[in-house]
Order: sequence, then C-alpha cells, then structure tokens
Amino acid sequence: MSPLSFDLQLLNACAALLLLLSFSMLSQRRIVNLVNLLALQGALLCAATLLVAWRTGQGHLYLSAALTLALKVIGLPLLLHRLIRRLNVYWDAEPVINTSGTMLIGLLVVVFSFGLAQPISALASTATRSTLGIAIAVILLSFLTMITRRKAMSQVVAFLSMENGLFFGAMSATYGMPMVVELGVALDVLVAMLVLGVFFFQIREQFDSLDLHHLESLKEGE
Amino acid sequence: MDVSFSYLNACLAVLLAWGAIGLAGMIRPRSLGIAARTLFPLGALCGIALAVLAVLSIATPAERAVLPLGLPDLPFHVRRDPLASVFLALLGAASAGISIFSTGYFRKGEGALPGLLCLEYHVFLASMGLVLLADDAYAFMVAWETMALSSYFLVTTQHRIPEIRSAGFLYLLIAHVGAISILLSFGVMQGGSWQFTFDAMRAAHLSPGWATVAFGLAMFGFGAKAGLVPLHVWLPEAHPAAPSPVSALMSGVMLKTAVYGVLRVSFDLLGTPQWWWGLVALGLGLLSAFYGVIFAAVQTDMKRLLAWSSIENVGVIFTGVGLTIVFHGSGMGALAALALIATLYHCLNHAFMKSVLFLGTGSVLHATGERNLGRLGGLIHRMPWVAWLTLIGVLAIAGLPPLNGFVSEWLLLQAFLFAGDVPRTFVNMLLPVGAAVVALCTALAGYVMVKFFGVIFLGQPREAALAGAHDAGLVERLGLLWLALGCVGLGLFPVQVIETLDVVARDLLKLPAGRWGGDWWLLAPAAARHAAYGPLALFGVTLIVVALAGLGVRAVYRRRVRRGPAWDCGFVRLDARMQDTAEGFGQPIRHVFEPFFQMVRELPTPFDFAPRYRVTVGDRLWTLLYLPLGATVRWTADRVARLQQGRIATYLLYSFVTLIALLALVL
Amino acid sequence: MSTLGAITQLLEIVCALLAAPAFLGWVNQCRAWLQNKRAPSVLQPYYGLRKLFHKDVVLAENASSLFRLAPYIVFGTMVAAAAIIPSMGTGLPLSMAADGIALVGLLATARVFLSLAAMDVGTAFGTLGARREMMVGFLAEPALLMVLFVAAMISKTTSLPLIAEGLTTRALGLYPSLAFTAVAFTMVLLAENARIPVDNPATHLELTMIHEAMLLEYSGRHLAMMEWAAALKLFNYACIGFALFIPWGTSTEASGPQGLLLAVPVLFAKLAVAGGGLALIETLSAKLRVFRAPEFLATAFLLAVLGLLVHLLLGD
Amino acid sequence: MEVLLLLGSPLLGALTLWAFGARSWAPGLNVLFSAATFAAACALTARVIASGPMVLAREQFLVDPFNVFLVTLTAFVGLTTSIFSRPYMRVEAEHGRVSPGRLRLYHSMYQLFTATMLIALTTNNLGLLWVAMEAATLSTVLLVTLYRTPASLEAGWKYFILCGVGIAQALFGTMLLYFAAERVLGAEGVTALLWTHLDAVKGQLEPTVLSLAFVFLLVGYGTKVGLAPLHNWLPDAHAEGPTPISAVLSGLLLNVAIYAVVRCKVLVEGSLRSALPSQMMMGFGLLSVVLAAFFLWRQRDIKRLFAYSSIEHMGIITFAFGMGGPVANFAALLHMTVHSLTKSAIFFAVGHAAQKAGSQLIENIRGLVTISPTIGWGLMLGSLAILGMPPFGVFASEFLILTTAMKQQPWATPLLLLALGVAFAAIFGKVQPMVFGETPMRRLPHPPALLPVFVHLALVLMLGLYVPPYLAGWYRDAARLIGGP
Repeated sequence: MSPLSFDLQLLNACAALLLLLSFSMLSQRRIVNLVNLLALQGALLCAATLLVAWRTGQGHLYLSAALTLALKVIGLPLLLHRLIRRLNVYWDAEPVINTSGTMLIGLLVVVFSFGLAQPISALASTATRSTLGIAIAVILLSFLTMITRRKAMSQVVAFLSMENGLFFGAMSATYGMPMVVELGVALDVLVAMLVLGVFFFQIREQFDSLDLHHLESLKEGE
Repeated sequence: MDVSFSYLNACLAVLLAWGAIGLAGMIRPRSLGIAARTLFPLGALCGIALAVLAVLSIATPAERAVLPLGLPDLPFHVRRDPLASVFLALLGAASAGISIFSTGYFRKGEGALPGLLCLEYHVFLASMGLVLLADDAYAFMVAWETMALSSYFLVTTQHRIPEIRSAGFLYLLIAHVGAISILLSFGVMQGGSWQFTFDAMRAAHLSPGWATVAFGLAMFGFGAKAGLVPLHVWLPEAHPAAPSPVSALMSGVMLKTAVYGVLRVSFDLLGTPQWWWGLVALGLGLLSAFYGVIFAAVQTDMKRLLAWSSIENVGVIFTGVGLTIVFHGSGMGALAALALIATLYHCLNHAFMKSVLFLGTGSVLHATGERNLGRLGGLIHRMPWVAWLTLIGVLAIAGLPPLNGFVSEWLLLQAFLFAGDVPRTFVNMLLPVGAAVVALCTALAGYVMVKFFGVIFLGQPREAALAGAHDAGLVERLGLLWLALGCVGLGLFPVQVIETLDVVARDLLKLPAGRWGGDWWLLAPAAARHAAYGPLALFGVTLIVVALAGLGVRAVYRRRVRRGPAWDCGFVRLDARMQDTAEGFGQPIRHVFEPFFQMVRELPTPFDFAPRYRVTVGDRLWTLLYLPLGATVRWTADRVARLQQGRIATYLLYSFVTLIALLALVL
Repeated sequence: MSTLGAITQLLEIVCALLAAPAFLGWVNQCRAWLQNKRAPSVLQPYYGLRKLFHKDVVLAENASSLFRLAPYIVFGTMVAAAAIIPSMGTGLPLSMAADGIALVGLLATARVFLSLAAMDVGTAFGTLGARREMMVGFLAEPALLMVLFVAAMISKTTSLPLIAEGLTTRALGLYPSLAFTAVAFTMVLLAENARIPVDNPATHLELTMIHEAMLLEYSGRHLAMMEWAAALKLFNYACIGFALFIPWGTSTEASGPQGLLLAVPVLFAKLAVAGGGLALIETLSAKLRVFRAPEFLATAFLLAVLGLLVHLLLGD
Repeated sequence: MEVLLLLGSPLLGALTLWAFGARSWAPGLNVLFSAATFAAACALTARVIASGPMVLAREQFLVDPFNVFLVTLTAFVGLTTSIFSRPYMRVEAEHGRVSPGRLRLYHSMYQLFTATMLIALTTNNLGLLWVAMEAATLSTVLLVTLYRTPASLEAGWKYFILCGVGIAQALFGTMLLYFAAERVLGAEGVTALLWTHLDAVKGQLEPTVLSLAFVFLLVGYGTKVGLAPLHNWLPDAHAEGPTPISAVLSGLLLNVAIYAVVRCKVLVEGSLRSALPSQMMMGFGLLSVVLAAFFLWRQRDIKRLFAYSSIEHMGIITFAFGMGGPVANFAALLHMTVHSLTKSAIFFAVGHAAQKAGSQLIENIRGLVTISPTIGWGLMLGSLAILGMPPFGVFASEFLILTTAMKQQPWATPLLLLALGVAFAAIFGKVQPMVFGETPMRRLPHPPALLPVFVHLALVLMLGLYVPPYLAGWYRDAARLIGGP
C-alpha cells in the first residue's frame, strides 16, 4: 500500500477531527461550548472542502467552501451566540442517559457506520471515499446528541452538526452535489435558522424557558 | 347500453325511478304533502311494477347489461337471472305494501324532515334492488354498503334518543365489518384473474382450501347482515329503533338480501359447494333460530320481540340453506331443490308476515305512543282493523295452517325427513336432531306470537291512556291488507308459487329441467304417496265445519247472549294489573331456558307500598363476546397510546432506531 | 275419490263427533272405578253438553269477537283433524290434503286460538291458563312431531293413512324405536289433553289448573263447543296413537266395505282398552307441580328424538 | 409556459401578500392567486391531455401522468381551501385569535407553501425535490404556530425538529443516489440527479448503494408522510394549526411526500430487482394502519382524530404502493386523490364546527345537524366517505387494495380487517354524537357557506361511481410507471 499523498493525509486528519468533535459535542453540556464546537466543525468542513477543491480543481467546490465559511463558521455560530445571550441559556440539564453510557452507544454507532460505509466506499472512485464512514458516523452521532439533549438550543446545535455531516458525506462520496442543489440546501438551512430564531423567542415568551420538558403536553399515553 | 325492452332494463328503470322519487323529495324537504302523500304512493306503484316484472321474468333466461358507471376497468355489470327475480319480486311486493302504509304513517315533527326520509327510504329500496341485480363485485359492494348506509340513516331518524344512536352505531359497525369480510371473499374468488365480474368468478377455479376461505368470509359477512348468532347483537337494537315501516323493510326485505348473497356465492360463484359447508350453515341457522326464539319470548318491547323473532326466522332460513348445501354437495339434486325451495319460500313468507307485524306495531305505536308491552292491552276494541290484520301475520309466523308460514315449515321438515339417504352416517344422525330443533322453534314461535298478540290486543287496557287509541287510517289499512293478503295467498296457493320457485332452484343448482309434480291444489314434493298438503282443501273443510257448527248452533239454540262483568273468582277488585304482564308471560321460557339468559332481578321488599317486580334479561353473548372484545381493543389502545409520550427525544429515538434497524436489515 | 273412501270419511267424522264425549265419559268412569268411587254414566258428558247448549251465554263485558269466534274455530279444527286421522279406514280422501305435519299444525292452531281466547277477557286466570297452555304446547308439539317422524321414516311417508297401512303390513316384531316413541306419545297425550300428571281436569284449583283456567269465562253454548272440542281432542289423540302403534284392524282400499264394517267394532275395542289404560295411568300417577311439567315434556321430547336416533342406528 | 405560470403565480402571490397580507382584501387576493394557479394547472392538464408528457426548462421540470393529476389536485384543493379560509380566518380574526400581522404571514406563507408543493411535484431534479420539501416544511412551521398558544408552539417545534431530522436523512439518501448515478451517468453531475435519466439507467445502478439510499429516503420522506413510528409530529401539527392549514397539510403535503417516496422507490426497485423496498413499504404501511387505528380510539380532540385518520390512510396508500402491480398502484393513486379531497372537506366542516362550538374537544361538539344541517351533514358524509363507505371514492380504492391484498398478501388481511374495523368504530363512534343528538349550542341564524365541502364530496362521490377516462388513463400509465413485482 503506497503512502497517501500529503493532502489526502490532511483530509483524513480533518475527518478524524470531525469525528472527535462529534464525540465531544455528544458529551458537552455547556451550550456556549457546544456552539463553539459547531463553529469548529464548520471550519474543518470548510478546510476539507478547500482541500478537495484544490486537489480536484472543481470550481464549484470553492463556492461551496465559501458558503460553508459564511454560513456555518461565521453566520450561524454568531446568531446562536447572540441568542444564547439574549435568552440566557448557558447550560443544558442533565442528559437523559449519563455521559459514559452515551459514549459507549456512540462507539457502537461509529462501528456500525463504518460497516455501513464499507460497501459504498469500495465502489467510490473519489480519493476521499474512505472518509465516508466518518461522515455517516457524524450524522448518526449528531442524531444521538439530539436524542440525549433536553434544551431546545442544544438540539438545534446538534441538528446543524448533522447538516455538517451531510455536507461532509456529500463531499467525500461525490465531491459535492450539483450547484443548484447546494445553493438550495444552503438557502434552506439559512431560512431554517431564521425560523428557529423566531421560534426561540416565541417559546421563551410562552414558557420563560427553553427547556424541552415544557413541550411535552401533547401526548396520548398517561 | 341497449335501451330496448327487456325485463332487466325494466327492472333497472324501476330502480332508477325509486332514486328519482327519492331525489324529488328533496325539492321541498319540509313538505309532508309532497314527500309522504304523493311520493310514497308513487314508490309503491314502482314496487308493484317491479314485482310484476320480476314474476313475469322468473322463468326467462338470464339477461345481462353493462352500465356506464363504476371503475374504469370495472363498469357496473348487471344481470337478472331467476334467483334475482325471486328476490326482486319479494322486494317489490313487500315494499309496495310498506310504501302504501308509509304514506299514512309518517307525520310531521318526527325526527328527520319528510323529504330526507323520502330520499333515504327510496335510496334504500333502490340499493336493495341493485344488490340483487349486481353482477360484479364492485357494483355489489357499492349497492350493499349504500343499503347499509341508507338504512342506518333511517334507523337514526330520531337521533335525539341516545339508545337509538348507539343502536345505529352498532348496526353500521357490524355491517361495515361484515362488508369488508364480503369484500375479502370476493378478493379470494376472483382467483388472480383481476376481473371482478361474477362471470370471472364463476370461471375461476379455486383450490378447496381457498374456496372454503371464500365461503367462510362470505358466511361471516352475510351472516352479520342477516343477524346470525353470534353476530346478531345489532339486530334487536337497530330494528326496533327505526320507524316501523323501516323496521318492516329491514326485517322483511333487507335480511333476505343476505340470504341472497349466501346463495349467490355458494351455488353460483363458487360453483359446487363442499357438503360440509352446509353443516356450518345448518349449525349456525339452528343456533340462531333457537336463540332468537327464546329471546323473543322474554322480551317486553314489542318491536324488540319482533326483531328477535326475525333472528329466529333467519335461522330457519339458514337451516334451509345449510340443508341445500349438504344435499347438493352429496349429489342429491332433488332433495337439494326441495330444501332450496323451502328456503326461498320462507324468505318470501317472512317478508310478508314480518312486514305485517312491524307495520301493526307501527300503528299501535302511533295510536298509543307506547312500545312497552307492559303498558298495552285490549287494543282489539279500539283498533279492530289493525288487530285482525295483525292476527293473520301472527298466525302465519307461528307456522299454523293454512297460512304461509306453515307451508315453508312443512317443506323444510319434508326435506329433513327424506334426508335419510345422505351418504354420511354422521350427518344422517345429525339431521333429525336438526328437524327436532326446527320443530321446537316453530312451537316456541307460537308461544311468542300468542304473547305478542295477546298482550297487545287482547285483555284489558293496562293504561288509562289506551282508551284514546284510534285505529289506523285508510291507507295504512290498505298497506296492511296488501301484506296480509300476501300471507293468505302464499298460504293457500303454494303449488303455483313452488312451480315458479322450482324453476329457480333447478337453474341455481344446475339440475335438468323438470316439472313439479302434483295437482294445482295439492302440494306433493316427491309423490302424493309420500307426503301431500292441500291447504285449500284443508282450509275449505275446516271453514265448512266452522260455518256449519256456527250456523247449526245458532239455528238450534237461540238462547240469549248477556253481557256481564268478568268473573272475579271471589276477588273484590279485578283490575287490568292482574293480567299477566309481558314478563309474566315469558316466565316459563325464562325458567326452562335459564342458562341462556343473563337475568337481573329486582325484587320488591315486603315494606314497599307500590311493589314492582322487575327483571331485565340480557344477552349472555354480549357479555361473553362483545364486551371482552371492546375491553381488549380499549386495553390495546391504552398500551399503544403510550408510544406517543410527548417527549421529543423519545420520538427522535424512534426515528433513530428505525433507521438503524432498517440499515441493519439492508446490510 | 272412491265412494268407499267418501263413506269412510263421513263415517269417521260422524263417529268422532258422536263417540268423543262417550270416550271421555268412559275414561272418567274407568277412573272412578279404579279410585273406588261411584262412577258417573258414560253418557255424562252428553248431559253436560245438552245442559250447556240450553243455557244463556254470559259474555264478559270486555270480550271481543275473537272470544266468540274461538269456540267454533277450535271445534272446527278438531273436526278437521278427526277427518284426517285414519281411525277406521285408510282410504280417506281428505288425508291427501293434510299429512301428519299438517295435523300437528291443525292441533297447534286450535291451541293458539284457545289461548288467545283465554287472554281476551283479561283476567288473571285466563292469561295464566294461556301461558301454561302454551308452555305445555311448545314442548308437546315438537315431541308429537318427532313421534310422527319416526313412523314416517319407517314407512317413508308422512301421510297418516299410509303410515298406518305401512305399519300394518310389516311383520310383527319388537321395534325399539317405536317403543320409545310410544312412551313419548303417551306422555304427550296426557299433557295435551290436560290429564294428570300435567293437569287435573277435575279441579279448579288456580295454582295448578291449565285447561280449565282458559275456559273460565266461557258459558252456555260456547262452553259446550269448547268441551266438545276437548273431548274430540282426546279422541283424536287416541286415534293417532292407534294409527301409529296398533294400526291393525283398520280398513284399507283393498279390504272393501267388509273391512270398514269390521273396523268400527275394532275401533271401539281399542278405545275401550285405551280409555282403561289412560284411567290407570291417571290413577297411578300424582299431579306434578306446574313448573315440573316442562321437565315431564322435555322427557317426552327427548324420548321421541331418541326413538328417531335408534331408528336411524338400528335401521328398523 | 404553463409551468412558469403555475409556479410563478403562487410565488408572486407570496411576495404580494407579504406586502399587503394584512389588508382587508388580502383574503380575496389569496383566492385570486390560488385561482390563477388552478387555472395554470388546468391549462397544463389540457396540454398534457393534448400532447402527452413533457420535460421542460433544461430537463429540470417534468410533467408526466404520475404528477399531472397531483398538480391539478394540489392547485384545486389549494383554491378551495383559500375560499374556505376567507370566512374562516375572518371569524378567527374577529375572535381575536390572530392579529393582522399574523394574517399577513398566514396569507403569504399559504402561497409559498403552495409554490413549494408544486415545485416538489413538477421538478425532475431529485435534489430540487428535496429542497422543495424542506421549504414546504419551513413555510408551514410558522403556520402551525400561528396562534402562538403553548400547544401550537410545542406542535410547531416537534414538527420542525422531527421533520428537519427526517428530511436530513432524505438528503443523505439523495446523495447516495447521486453517488450511484454518477458512476453510470458520468462525473459531470449535470444529469445524475434528473429523475428521467436515472429512470433510464436504473437497471445499471449499484444495488448495494441504492438499498442503503432507499432506507435513508424512506425514513426521511416517510417522516413527512407520517408513517408509524415516524409519525409523531403529525397529529400535533394538524391539531394545533389553523384549520385551513390542517386541511392542506393532510390533504396535500402528505401526498407530496408519498409522491417523493414512490419516485425513489421506482428507481431503487429497478436497480435492486428484489422485493425489499416493497416489503419495507408494506411493513411501514401496515404498522401505520394498525397503530393509527388504535390511536384513534382514544382521541378527544376532533382535529387530532382526523390527523390520525390521515396516518391510517397514508399507511393504506404506502401498503398499496408496496404491494405494487398495476391494480394496487392504480388503487393507491386513486386513494391519494380521494383521500386528499375527502380529508380536506372534513377539515373544512370540522373547522366550522369547532368554531361554532368554540372548542376542538369532541365532547363539546354535539348535535351539529340541529344547529346547522350543512355542517352536520358535511361532517357526517365526509366521515363516512373517509371510512370507506360506498358509493364514495375512498371505497373504490379500498376495494381494489383489499381484494389485491387478499390475493397477494393474504397474511396482511386479518390485520387490515382488524384495523379498519377498529378505525371505523373509533371514528364513527365519535362523529355520530357530534352530528346527531341534542345540542347545547344555539341554532345558527345563517347557514354557513360550505360550498367547498360539498364540491369535494361530490367529486369524491363521482370518483366512486365514475372515473373520467383521461384520469383513469393517467392512473394506468402512472401505475405502469411505478411498476412493482
């Protein structure tokens, strides 16, 4: 097996870091830190995109990287920070499952996603194919984070992290989606954030808190 | 579509006319004059026309047509054959009487608007007709469910009464479940041809297993409609809840569509039924007959009593169906034809007699506002017309010669009697027991009917208010008369009817054409040597004897007739409350068949100044079968509801687990 | 329709009409003898009828026309029933028109009218009697039908004359099925004719009576018709029994007028024996409580069905 | 041209109403734009009838038998709902439940929502389909929370998060699809997400990838369809939003989502040549039908009741598409049509009923037929129609589905029978006392305008007795397109 070229090594390092970040998000309970981790994740994603763009010379990837930078590294974290300050939510409550348990499940999820990615990676022609497993793992770990959180804000952060994972996956499997789609997705994410912002204020106005246990009244079972 | 004259087209035109009459009622829905006094007689005319057409067409070969309605690949197919004609005749003739009666019956301010009633009523009639004519599964199901739906709305005419609402609900629920079952049966019968016409089903070859599944589903579905035990629970609730003409239609005609369905499925669509299916039908029929009649005997509500009696009669009819299948499956064509004729005859009979009785109760209800037998009595003085016409129905349904009920009973017993050669010993042993049960049920029906007539019309009025009761109006009498004449006619001229039914039976059972034996006045299924019944002669002799006796006694003994108070046996005050109540009259039956009833007694204390003994009789099957069923569903629903916790994390977990599980599945 | 047939028919009807009260009287006489009482004359029922016919009718104020019609209907059906039972000869033209099942139907008609008439006046006794009568009826009727069925299955016909003929021509022997049904039939006969142990025709004790309770409101000629009809009923039942179980001696088409001449004394002999037997049973048994009557009749029903099954199993 | 008009009209409407949505004539404008959309849809339909399916705008848009009737249906229900919402929202505003500002939001988002659905239906690009679906979610989130009550906020939040997460899975699925297609269609990626191209080469697509992709797509779009156990947002969102929105959510959005699932299923099945996708869909469908039937049993809120009924019907449709084959597909398409017409009609009637009663609780709504025969009969007939009573069209499709199931998947029929029975008992047992019986409510001075209800019911009735030949032709073509085992 020939040693990988330097840029690929870099890319793999990025991917590994992304996975690490996902784990730390899974265990992180301070919301401010969570947002910072998200910004970092965005930055890594941006870097990875740039690397791939440079390597393959595909123009639209640069644009994609720029979008990521603008939206996910700068825009959304800033927005979230503002919200945190305005709404005064810094801490998430005790997670549903304790941290070590969550980690263990996370580990299983990672193993599962690597297994899942195996057949796909084997088919892929892209140089980045080996990182697909990590993309899936990021998605599923973010999913897990959403499940274990009790504050609306941290759920949203995890949700955005899932989007990051999706982008990373798209990039590693196919060097990104067609431009139209990427633009559309970006627009959707932006709008989603705006809607969420509105939402947070509405929720707080009603419940004086962003704690999700207020949002558990519509149910069937006793 | 061919528009030239054919019986089929003419029948369809009548159905269309019914639909149009119904719609016409909605032009001015509040006008009683238009809806009741004008449109119902028109509907009755249509009924007569349909009956005439159907009778004329019975012996003619099947006709078919395709209507420009329905699903793209499945337009409505219609087909009239002898079997359909018999039931069409039943529908037309019975509904004519009921429609005439309805003309006078519906009054202002009773539940729904007259126009709406008119619409529902005529749609009900038309849909029943379409059920009989349908020749593909879709048209059949549409007509079938329209029938259920329109009758549901008729049942809930007085929807402000909670009991009527729950009766309607139960009715529609069971009807719907039954309809789904019928639909699934059609699904089996189409046999992978994806053709839902009955022709395709006739051509499809099913394995015995699948054929049994189809028969079972059909039996369940049609049995639910017919009110076979244990699917009968809706019937004693829904039939009494409806206005009386509708009760008459439901009991008299609608139940027969279920019989038609079973006959159509087992003999026509499935080809040759397997003989042991007959035992299933026979068993259910006998059970229903017995169960129905003992419950009828202990009822205190006159319409409910009649409803239970309908269960009994449906049971008898299904007994006949079962016999037919057993004989047919054993290759005994002639006997199968005899049993089938008995079945069809009883269908016709029951349509007339039950209609008379229900309409009679309708008149009583109108005159007195009372359904409870315990508050009626002595109405023969106030309502002689209704009383005497009802008496005909009572005697007929009790199976007494020379009226019609006896004829079908006689035929059925003959079929049982000659069953000795079924090539299966076990069945041979079983059939006589069946005959015994039929005999018992008929005798019990007599008991029930004496109670019904005696408590309502005879004796002293149990309530002071009854003194103001008035007899039925002219048109109502006319309707009753028509139906009562039907009972008499069917009773006195059975040969003519049976000759026609024989054609149907031979057609349905695919037997070679032949002629029904016997003279015009003498009913003899096999040969006069074996068994014969000549109602005209019997009736004539009895009548002559009665007349001679009456005239003779009067001529010879001219003693006076004095009126005096009834003998009080030494009691000082003999009042109406000393008569048997309905509960009292049912007491022997309650006593004898106690294990079948679920009774709650309310015994008065010795210190009670106005003591009242009350007993309510419940249906054990309701508590044993339906309540647990409902409880199970509720229990499951409670468990299922716990899935919806309200916590978003849980919901996300569901998605997560689903995703992981599916991915694992794919890997 | 042969002349002989017509003659037999007429003779039977007349004979039934005339002999029925005498048969009742004979039974009563026998019973009195057996109970060591002074017996009334055999003709006592005739005296009773004559007296009643000559009395005024007192109708309850509440009675409807059904009440006045019922005696004639009951009487008429009984006569019609007598006309189709082959008591003397089997060549009855009318029996073509009504077989065994129709006979049961006729008897049921009579019962229903009797009960309805009893309910008409609206006294406690009338309804009570009607209820009890119907209670007896609903079990007795199917039992009787089952009895007929056994005979019908043996001779492959439901026509009573043909059954009788068929049974006559069979070899003499022991038929277990017929034995069962004979017992059942006797029980039905007792119950249907208001005899002990089910009813006691001699008392008017309200707690136990059935038939008399229904007639309580009748008087004069109406009562006479009812009494006569009751006597006819007993006579008819006896003749049904003869036709089913001891049919020997009845005339057939083949035996000609001589047969008919012979049949009359044979019938009277049978009646005499049967009356004695009936009286014996009545003397030896005790009156059952009314609520035990269904059990008594259920036994009869059961026996009849058993007879049927035995017949099917043993094939005789 | 027609497509441009079709998509342009609601987009323009959204913009215009964003500006003027608070004016008194805004509801009229809303109707006007919806009418224009409907007119465009009709024109498009006419063109398709005349000249057959077509691909437009550099292959980005596609009109074929499968979506043309859905487009017309969407535009039609959009129009009737806007007609219904005019008096309905006026009363809401009079009651002070919505401010003029929110009415502006409402009208604008209503148009935007219509636009996104139409884009999702007409686009040929699976990526755009995703974008439009997401946009549809976003535009309705704010509508669901229009009343700003705690319950509506909760419902909106759940809707947003669950559908957001769900649809993210769909994006990943789309990506995997793209990945597989790219290997066949070339790396330039211009055509690799176009459905027509994918359909042409579906036999060469890599089965392993596609099966994974299908799982993600099914879970993703299935969340929007409301398949159990992914359905949890649906009853909340339907019950808490304004009734016109419940009507379009239930009647239209679910259809669009199921459309997306089926489009994907066609590709995956073509590649896999196995029954796996079918089995998954049948499993989801059955589970939804059964669970929804039991959920129905406990409902106390009328809109929630019918929301669960929607889940049940989506389950039936999914099950039918899962069975596949010309008959089942045909039935499923017909069912989509009649369900959306019927369900929206029911919501119209329910909306009026709840408004008159001042409560959505079933126990507070009694004897509607007494205070207003039109509302009462509308609700009664609508419920009976949705319960599969003939001669309404829902019965026609259920007839075909059940008979097919009896032949192809007999194991499923006891479950279906059970579920339909339980659902019937549950819904009818609750609707009957609402419509019939005594009522504490006062009789209305004027009959409410319920034209849309009866127009819908009349159409459903017609579809039960007569399906126009061209519609039947589309169903048949689409059924062939969808294929199946």
